[in-house]
Amino acid sequence: MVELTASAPFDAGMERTIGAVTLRAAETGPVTALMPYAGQERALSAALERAHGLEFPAAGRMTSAGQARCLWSGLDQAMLIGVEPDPALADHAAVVAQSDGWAALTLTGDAVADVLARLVPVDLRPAAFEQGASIRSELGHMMVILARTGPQQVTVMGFRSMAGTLLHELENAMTALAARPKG
Amino acid sequence: MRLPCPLCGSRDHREFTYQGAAVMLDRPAPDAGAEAWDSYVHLRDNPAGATRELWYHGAGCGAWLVVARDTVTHAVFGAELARQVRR
Amino acid sequence: MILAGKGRIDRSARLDFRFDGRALSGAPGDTLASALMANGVTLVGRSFKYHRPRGILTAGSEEPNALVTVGQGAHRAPNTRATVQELFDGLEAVSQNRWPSLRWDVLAVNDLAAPFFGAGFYYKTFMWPRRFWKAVYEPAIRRAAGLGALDGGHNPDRYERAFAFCDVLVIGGGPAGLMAALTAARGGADVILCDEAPEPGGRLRFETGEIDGMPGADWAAQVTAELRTMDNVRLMTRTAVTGAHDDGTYGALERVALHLRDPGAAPLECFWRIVARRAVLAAGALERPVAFAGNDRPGVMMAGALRAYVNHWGVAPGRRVAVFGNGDDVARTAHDLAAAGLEVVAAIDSRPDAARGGDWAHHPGSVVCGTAGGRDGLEAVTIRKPGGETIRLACDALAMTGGWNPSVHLACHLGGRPQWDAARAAFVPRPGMVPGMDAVGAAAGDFSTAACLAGGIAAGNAALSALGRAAQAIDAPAAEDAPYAIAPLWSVPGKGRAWLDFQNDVTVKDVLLAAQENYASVEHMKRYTTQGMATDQG
Amino acid sequence: MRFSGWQILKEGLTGNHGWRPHWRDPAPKPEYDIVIIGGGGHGLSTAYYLAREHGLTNVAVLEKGYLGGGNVGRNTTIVRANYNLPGNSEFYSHSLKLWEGLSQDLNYNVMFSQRGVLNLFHSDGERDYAARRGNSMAIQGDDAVLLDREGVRRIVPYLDFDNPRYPIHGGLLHPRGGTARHDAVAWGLARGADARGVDLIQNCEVTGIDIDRGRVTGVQTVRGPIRAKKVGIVVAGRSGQVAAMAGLRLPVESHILQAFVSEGLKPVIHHVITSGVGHFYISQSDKGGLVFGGALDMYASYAQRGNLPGAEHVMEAAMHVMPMIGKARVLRSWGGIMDMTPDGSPIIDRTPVDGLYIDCGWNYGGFKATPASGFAFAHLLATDRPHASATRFRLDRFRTGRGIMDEEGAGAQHNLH
Repeated sequence: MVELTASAPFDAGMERTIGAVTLRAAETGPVTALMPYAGQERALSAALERAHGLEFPAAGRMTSAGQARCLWSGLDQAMLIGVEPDPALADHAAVVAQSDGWAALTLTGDAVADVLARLVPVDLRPAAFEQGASIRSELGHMMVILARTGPQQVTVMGFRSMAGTLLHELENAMTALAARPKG
Repeated sequence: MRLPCPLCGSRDHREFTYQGAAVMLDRPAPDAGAEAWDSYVHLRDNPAGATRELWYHGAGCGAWLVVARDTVTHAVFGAELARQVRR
Repeated sequence: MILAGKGRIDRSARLDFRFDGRALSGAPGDTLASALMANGVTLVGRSFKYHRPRGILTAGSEEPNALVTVGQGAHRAPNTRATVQELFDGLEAVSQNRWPSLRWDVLAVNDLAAPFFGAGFYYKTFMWPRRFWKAVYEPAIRRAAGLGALDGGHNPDRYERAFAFCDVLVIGGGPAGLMAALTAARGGADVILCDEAPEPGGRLRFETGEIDGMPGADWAAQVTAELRTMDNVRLMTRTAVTGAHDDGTYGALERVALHLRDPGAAPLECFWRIVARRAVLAAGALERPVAFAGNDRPGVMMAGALRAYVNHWGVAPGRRVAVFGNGDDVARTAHDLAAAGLEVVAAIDSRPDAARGGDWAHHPGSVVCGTAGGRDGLEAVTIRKPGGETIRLACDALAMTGGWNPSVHLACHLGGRPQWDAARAAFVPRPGMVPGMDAVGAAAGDFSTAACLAGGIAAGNAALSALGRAAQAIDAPAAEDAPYAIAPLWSVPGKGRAWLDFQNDVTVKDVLLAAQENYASVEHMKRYTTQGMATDQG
Repeated sequence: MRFSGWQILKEGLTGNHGWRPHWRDPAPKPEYDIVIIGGGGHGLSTAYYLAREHGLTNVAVLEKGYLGGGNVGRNTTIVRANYNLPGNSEFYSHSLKLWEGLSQDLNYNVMFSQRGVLNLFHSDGERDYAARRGNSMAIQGDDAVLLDREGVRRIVPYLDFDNPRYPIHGGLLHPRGGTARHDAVAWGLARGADARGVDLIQNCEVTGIDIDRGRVTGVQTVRGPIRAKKVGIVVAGRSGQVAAMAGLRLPVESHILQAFVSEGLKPVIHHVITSGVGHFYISQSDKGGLVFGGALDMYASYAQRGNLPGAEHVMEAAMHVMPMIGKARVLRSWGGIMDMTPDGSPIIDRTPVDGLYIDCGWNYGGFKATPASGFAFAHLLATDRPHASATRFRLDRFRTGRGIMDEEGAGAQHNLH
């Protein structure tokens, strides 16, 4: 039987600093889509609370507890990240393992918003995209989840199959921004 | 244009896909007859003015929306989740 | 020529550049146009249809004549406005639409055949024999088309797009825009101020008037400095707002590195999509030419442009200058030119009651009805006095002013039509043409500096209150508040061709011919004559 | 007055005082045999061919704005006969033949330029389709040449043949296709119709259609009622509203198609070049502007203007296919209103109201049809029988399912063409 070797979307420990932004490969741990069945939203949230200590997030929000985070990712959908899902969640929601489907990066630094402004058509000013926000939009032509994970830090999750393009787009934007004439 | 997604807030229409007049939600019964089905599939009021349309927020939350809009001024009056419009 | 000791740029440092292979030099802060003027270059291009010699007409992005190709190989950019291109060391520019050279252009022969090349002549001929259209006529027409040329190679340069969001977008950083931005910013709104120039200030950079007792340019620099310190303000210079789209979305083109010899990894330009809850249109106004015979000759310039070259850049197209127009800008221009040490040979004002503005030859109730000179420029103008007698006056340059047109373009992008204001003899925006956008200052037809400043404060406060924020009590700075005195003067009757649209080579005769042939609807007129369809929009 | 080089010479030498109006501005008469609603390209063409082919001159064209102000004044001027399906093939083939004699016929140079239309393909699958389409064209009697990559490179070397997104595998060249000066087409047809006695009435908006016992009797206008034995609706972009005046619902949804023109440049593009998958097409006008466009804005609109995402999509495609265009500046953009039908093909037919006829549904391709549409509609109005070139453009084909001409095989969808 063929031995399959898992390969990460980015080189382990990848880190690039260009101008005022540092780009790092993010370790997500397990990624699980939770899609509550009709009428089961509250029950799912309660089950999440019991099992992992966090609630099912409201639209545009993220919840977290310890290693576990739950990122809203669309209509009736959130991504549970960092922990293996408790089997009891499946009583209230479709629970789908997606660990191999996603690639995540974090952007840190003063110019994070300026870099993302090159690629994402959404208002990412602090008042509109505050700490704890998790939104869905496009980055270039790719669909992504964007989560504000720190005052000057944003986590970007894109599809695993597009990881190279995601990295390329971000590096391109960072390079062009850093090369701008000052003043 | 910007569409007010009930879940994601105000977003550029580049994130959405237009589908057509919201009459598509009122599917005739299978035995409603050729006239009703012709009307449903092919004929359109095509108003120059206020209209209601289906848009899909494909690069956002993935919801189908019913958007109220003016086809002459491009003014957008509001948007609701299509599943709530259809009960 | 350089006016020693005049102007606001420092000419002690030197930048080398080339025009049509000729080695020339200018100074930091020069545009290519001001640098050419500093070097005494008057002939910079050939016109589209008649290959007429053309010089610099304006000092801004509205320039119809001074279009050149900048750069080399696949980097080269045709139809670059010399009046916008900032000078850098090593810049290479060449003139366009001429062969074999700018001075000796074979197709200048077209000018002699002008009576046969009136509006729409090509619709009436070139039909026989049928196969000649493809084999002979069209290839000949096509060879004559266009101004600059693309290189044909793949464009190797880097460009960028970006999104921005704000509470208030201020379009234009003249006195009205600066005050609107300052007011809105002090009220706590997120403000973006876009100005197409390298520094805000608008006309304040080019005029001699004072604000609060200091030169207008210094006042603009001071307000700009204050705006730069504010976290809620983004100042976007070299950025022209190009489009008003639905729901408060605006397109804007930023010239990021077009003023640099080596942009490195920086984009040459960035196209911004700016989403604003409110917008203030403070785009100023454009000066109108007067249509008189030979008004396209090199050396004939817009009066406001000439003031800009003298006051800001310290250069002039000649020593002896005449001024012609229909309003108080005639005296203002003559005053500035005289103060810079130029000889004002005549101030020609079409208004019979025009006041004498200073110590120069004063010709009230008179018009310029002709120009004379060679391809390198103006040698004399002919003045028609009120009684009908004409006098010929030797001069190197003529400043003309036909009044000002508010820059209403963005206000019209959603299909709204501006309204005619007879007192100002111009179209002004109507309220609500673009939802959420207010026009202010010269863009709204308020031409005095004081009215621009007050209007800017009012627009800033209107934006604040629309955003649910408290209005700011800001006193308008003290400034000139002269009434806008003008008597309409669209064209000077007489023999010879008078240009209405310099870039598309459309004359008064073309428009009259179109009307004669019943292309009377303004759209028919425009399309039949191509009047107003070039980059300068006529 | 007949236009000619001699006339230009004579007038030029005598001060150009002799040129006469190209059309009159008549007051509307109380009654006409035929009233045509819409003074755009197709309406003027209908009037011209009614007079020329059928001798019917007691005809009025009612235009709410100025002549030629509809889509004939807001397009990208492309003329071609490269259709694949019976119904469309013979119609556009006929249209191209009319184009080839139009300037001489009208005595007005519409600058029809047969510079060749080159459809690029970017994959093997697309090549197969191009070959099939070329064969259909040849069978119809039109011309088509299948070019491989090197063949394309020889005539348009400036394209990016190795673009990772749209690599160029070859192209289908249609040498007789090309462009025409769009405004001149409207003006030449107007002059031709006027000279034959047709009344062209501008600033005359139709506000109602009078129907008595199932038969049309005339129209109401802002300049008063006008009686008519027959009424033809030719108002692309407002088809739904005018048809609604007669109580009709149409299989039409109106969309925006943006287009752009660059500043004047020396001749560099000598063909019409299109990239279907890239949503990009371009030609260079005789004046020097690069005229280009792409896909619909993809939402219903009557605003005659596009939005930024649509414009950006076109510019992106342009940079992929033809990277030199990055050094050209956009001078102007505009938007036409497209009558989108579920199969992407037009309608020229009687309506359920006696004496009321309609010509609509030209999707994004009405310009090239201008002569043939008017020719066929005039034939229908004059004889009550469809012209042989336009027998399949039936209003009821979606209900009956017979004769649908879906060139793209996309199925009934108003916005997928």
